[in-house]
Amino acid sequence: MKIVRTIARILAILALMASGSALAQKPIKIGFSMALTGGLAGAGKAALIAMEIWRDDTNKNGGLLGRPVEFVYYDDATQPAKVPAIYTKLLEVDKVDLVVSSYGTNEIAPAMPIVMRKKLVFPSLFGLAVNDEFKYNRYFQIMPSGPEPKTDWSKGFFELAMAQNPKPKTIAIVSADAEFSLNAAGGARKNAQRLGMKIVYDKTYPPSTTDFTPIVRAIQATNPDIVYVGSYPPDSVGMVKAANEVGLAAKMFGGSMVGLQFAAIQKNLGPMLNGIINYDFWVPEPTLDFPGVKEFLAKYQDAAKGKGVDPLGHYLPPYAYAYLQVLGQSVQAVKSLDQAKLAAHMHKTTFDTVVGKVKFGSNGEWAKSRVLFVQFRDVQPNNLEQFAGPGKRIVLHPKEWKSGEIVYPYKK
Amino acid sequence: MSSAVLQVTGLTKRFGGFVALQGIDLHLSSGERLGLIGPNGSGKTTLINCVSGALYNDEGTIVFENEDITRTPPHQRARLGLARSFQIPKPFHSMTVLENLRVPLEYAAWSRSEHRHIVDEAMAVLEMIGLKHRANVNSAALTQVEMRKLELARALAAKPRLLVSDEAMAGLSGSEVDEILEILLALNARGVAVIMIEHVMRAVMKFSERIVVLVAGRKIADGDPQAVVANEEVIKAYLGE
Amino acid sequence: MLSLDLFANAIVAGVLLGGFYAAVAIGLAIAFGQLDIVNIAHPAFVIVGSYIAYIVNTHFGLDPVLIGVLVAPVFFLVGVGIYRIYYAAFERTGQESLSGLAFFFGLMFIIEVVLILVYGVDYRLVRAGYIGETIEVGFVGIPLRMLVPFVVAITCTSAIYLYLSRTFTGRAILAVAQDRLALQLMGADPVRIKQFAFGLAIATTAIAGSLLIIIGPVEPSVGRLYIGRVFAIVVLGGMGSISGMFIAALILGIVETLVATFMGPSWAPAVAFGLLLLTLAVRPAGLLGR
Amino acid sequence: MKISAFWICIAVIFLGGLAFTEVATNEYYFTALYVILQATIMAIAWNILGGFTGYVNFGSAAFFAVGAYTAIALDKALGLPLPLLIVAAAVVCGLIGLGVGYLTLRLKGVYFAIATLAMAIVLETLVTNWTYVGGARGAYILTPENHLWFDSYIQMLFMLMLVLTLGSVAISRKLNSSRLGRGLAAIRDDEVAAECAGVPTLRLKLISTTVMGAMMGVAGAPYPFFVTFVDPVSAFNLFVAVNAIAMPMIGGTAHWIGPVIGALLVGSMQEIITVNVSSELNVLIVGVMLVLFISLAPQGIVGLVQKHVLRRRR
Repeated sequence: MKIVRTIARILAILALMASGSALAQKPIKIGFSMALTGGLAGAGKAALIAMEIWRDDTNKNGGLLGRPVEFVYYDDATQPAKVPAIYTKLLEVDKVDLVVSSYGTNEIAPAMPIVMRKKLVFPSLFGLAVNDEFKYNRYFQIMPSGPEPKTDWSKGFFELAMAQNPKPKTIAIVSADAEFSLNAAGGARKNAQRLGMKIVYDKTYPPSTTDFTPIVRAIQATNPDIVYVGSYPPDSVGMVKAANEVGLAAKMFGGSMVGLQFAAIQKNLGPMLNGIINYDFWVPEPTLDFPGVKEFLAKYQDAAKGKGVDPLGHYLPPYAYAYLQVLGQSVQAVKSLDQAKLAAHMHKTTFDTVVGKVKFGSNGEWAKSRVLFVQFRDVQPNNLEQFAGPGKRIVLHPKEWKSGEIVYPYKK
Repeated sequence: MSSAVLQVTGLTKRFGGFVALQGIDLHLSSGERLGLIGPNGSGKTTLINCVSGALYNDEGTIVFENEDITRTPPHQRARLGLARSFQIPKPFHSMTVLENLRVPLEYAAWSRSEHRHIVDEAMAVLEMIGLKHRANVNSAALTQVEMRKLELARALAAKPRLLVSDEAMAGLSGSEVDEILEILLALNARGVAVIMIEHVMRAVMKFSERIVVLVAGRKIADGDPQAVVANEEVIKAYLGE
Repeated sequence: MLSLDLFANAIVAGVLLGGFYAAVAIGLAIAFGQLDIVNIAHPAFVIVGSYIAYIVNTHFGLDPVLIGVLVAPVFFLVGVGIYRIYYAAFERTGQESLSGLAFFFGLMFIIEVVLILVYGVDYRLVRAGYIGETIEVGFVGIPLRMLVPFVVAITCTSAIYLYLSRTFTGRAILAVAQDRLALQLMGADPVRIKQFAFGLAIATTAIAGSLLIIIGPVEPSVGRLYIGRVFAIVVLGGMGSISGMFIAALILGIVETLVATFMGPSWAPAVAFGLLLLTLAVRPAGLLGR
Repeated sequence: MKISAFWICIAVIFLGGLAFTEVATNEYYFTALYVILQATIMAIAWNILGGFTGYVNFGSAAFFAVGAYTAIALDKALGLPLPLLIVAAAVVCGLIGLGVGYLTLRLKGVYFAIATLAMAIVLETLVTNWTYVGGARGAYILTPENHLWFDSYIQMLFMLMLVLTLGSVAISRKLNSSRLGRGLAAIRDDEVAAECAGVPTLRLKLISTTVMGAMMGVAGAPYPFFVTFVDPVSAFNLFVAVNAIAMPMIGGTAHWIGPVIGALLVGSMQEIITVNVSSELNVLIVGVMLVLFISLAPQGIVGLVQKHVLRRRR
């Protein structure tokens, strides 16, 4: 009996494998590595939540090409060295159909050669100018830094500055000794030079810095009109506190401070934030109320509870959702997983996503920069909820999305 | 003064402002047995540290078998044939007793002798010292007296022309002291000169052909054991005034 | 560029920073300097202190420094427990140097990962009334965020200094480092003394941790940044010496701030550790070596 | 006879590796093995100083990173082929090792360990401020198209790493089981006594630190070609240093095979856990294993086996 049953089972499996319908039910596997531990885990975990929301949404609507979507992902522990192994495993062992990137430049770049060798489309999540080096025509960056990422990044900040009367003449640039902040500062330097500003202070500091007051004082001593900061979360906090304590007298203060987008840090810094003009990608201002984003954030905020990630999820999660939307919409449109067709489609199409309309340029960056510069306004102490609604982070730039006027100089 | 093994002239050693040794002269003939005594802190250990090279003296010269070794590093002195044992035994505790002897045989004695049968040579030394039955025991497992013996055995394995034995008997029982004494005498019988530093006066008197007394970094007596012990200055230094 | 007020401010900021460094380093000065226990996990305990300050502060709004003081006895017991393991596994068998080092190295990673598993890697902060306030004395500004840790650190250091030099147990701790035999003659059990002293060393990390989180945000791996610094301070200060440690901490703080102000902050760590390498190479006994 | 058995083993492993590149098409295995082999070389290198000679080096990551950055700089400046880059990295890191060796003149025990920690931070600051190799921004290395007769670049890297590992094992064994090895062990047990037994301690320590440094440089040199993006934070990763210490400690530090066993065991375990469970647990397990082994089995796996074999014989 046993043998008969076994044979029957094998036959059944074979039959299933042969039949087209069964093949159609085979899930589409999307593979990626993500920083779930280590330095970038906060962001990585939030991204993963957003991505899972997309997967569930998609599967609820019948999946892609009639097949359910499944994730295969591994933790890269924010260690670039782990990334190559993960992507080869995804492609060779797990045989995933599509890949997307981990979060952050340092985790994206190590995957590039492997993805390039297999000629896969590579939607990427928040890498700055990765493709400047690789020049890969199937790389698509969801971060809206623009066609020339390094300089486009801070262009808005400088356009804002130049619109003031009298025009600011001097600038201090300070940044953390790390990849993103240095690139951001480098772009700012170019922009400042192009506009003929005098750079009166231009230094970097190590990520291990404990006390920022000496740095802010040294900046203050050069008496700049503008202070442009490129920093990571812990130093952004230190910088804002130090600026407050020293009483930084610049007319504009901010730039590329990572961390000021996160609710927990916003809550802690409270009114110290007021007047700071910093980059952001999405804020709950009426001008940015794209279709679907509210619903998405509601789901995210629900899922994020108790997971130790950003409770509001304005900054990264919509984009983590959107880069999969781009991929999913492309698969549906070309009706296949043919990487060449997908790439061609992604190059020519304008996508409708929760972060608005997305159009990629030839190098895979957004065709037009949409780095927002927002100014903190009217922030109250120790209150997280205030950031959930509009009015606290006013969009000043770009003009299309503007939701209010600049306060200048930044400390009234 | 013809066949001097060791000739120390005007040796001075300071630690900061403290003068530990002041103009010490010391002569040792080939095959001689010398006792070096003195109260605690008189500079005995500093002197042999200078002789063996663990410390460098500030003034004076040290000549070993007609070679000036004043600035020679300790391992070179060991290779020339100057061996020492330590007051607190310092066995190579991760090695067996046998392996402990291989180190000096393979380094200190390497350039001066045939070295085809290291193990045989080591066993011969252990035989002489009475540790043969413990050859394959880890040296950390030895008893106190065995450690002292190993300390001597290791010095012996360096095939020295001069052995400096630093308080090899401290804290040992009477019969154990005799054992060590026998070993040293047997060694001396093979033509090795010995400087013995010791507080056990019975052993020093029995062993030494000549005694040198250090007090507060100075040599106050040098000569025949009986005469030295009778020396008033020595008695005063030892018994106080 | 080298204006007087900038210089004065840099010195003041350096002194404040140095005071905080002293609070972090004092426990190590006891453990490493006095007891020869190479507790490389010391900064990890400081981070645990920070997290406790964060948790209690968020839930009950207590002042972080107060939390640190309240939690210190618990840390003391933890320290006693760790010393017992350390003693049983390494010290008794006389292989403490290399294995003990690796033991604490492993312990450091365990602490860090457990914190990550429980609390994630987000930066944590505390709230206190004085954070963000500044006192102006002439042209010198003193942020309370730095001043409070400085004052606590001074209090802590002087208390321990007095304790070590004035009390019987304190002197026994000092003696343990130098002469075990004398200690036994005094009628004290060296193991118990060391156990107590190590508990004390760990207890200080509770307070140091609360100070750390007052100064800036903390996440589990921040502690690693302090390993080099605290060891530099203890070695520079001459191991056992508490006053030497304090001076070394001030020097490190001032050098870091001066370099950050006048040369560019990116060279600050190299200068600090260059200083340490130089000390080790030229005068291993430190400033006030024993 | 024993010698030939060892070399036959080496040859078999080498041929096995070659055969594997012919048979296996799954590139994941090569990537995973590369990581494990890299850790093995680091562990072997650390153990030459830490295990044989008794000086704890906390700055392993610095040697590794300097090796990687030497490769990056020379690749950028002269476009040298990889084997020459490896040689160059070995020379540079060997020289740094030599310098560290002179530190041992004055610094013993814990002081030495702290000095290596400080050295790592100084070197990291230097590299962070060295803009030619990208500074803190990091550097990209594009994988060359040419991969000899292998099917892919990673296969070539894997074979390269295998050869380097086997070489390291041979060197380590030579250092451990010869007259030289006994001299090193004597230094580890008691440096003063070793010197008095005629062991030229300084020279042996310099050999030890230089070989260690060169070997770590060798492990680091191909790394940029493996990850294609290197920045100081990832190159000077403390985890590299932890593994370099933990693996020999778990395997057993006294014998040359110890770090190899430790690295293969812990390395494969890490790879499996990373893929199947999570990286946090991975670090946690390394930490727990390190603490457990040190407290309960200080001689490592090799020690446990030796004890077991000895008991059986009796």
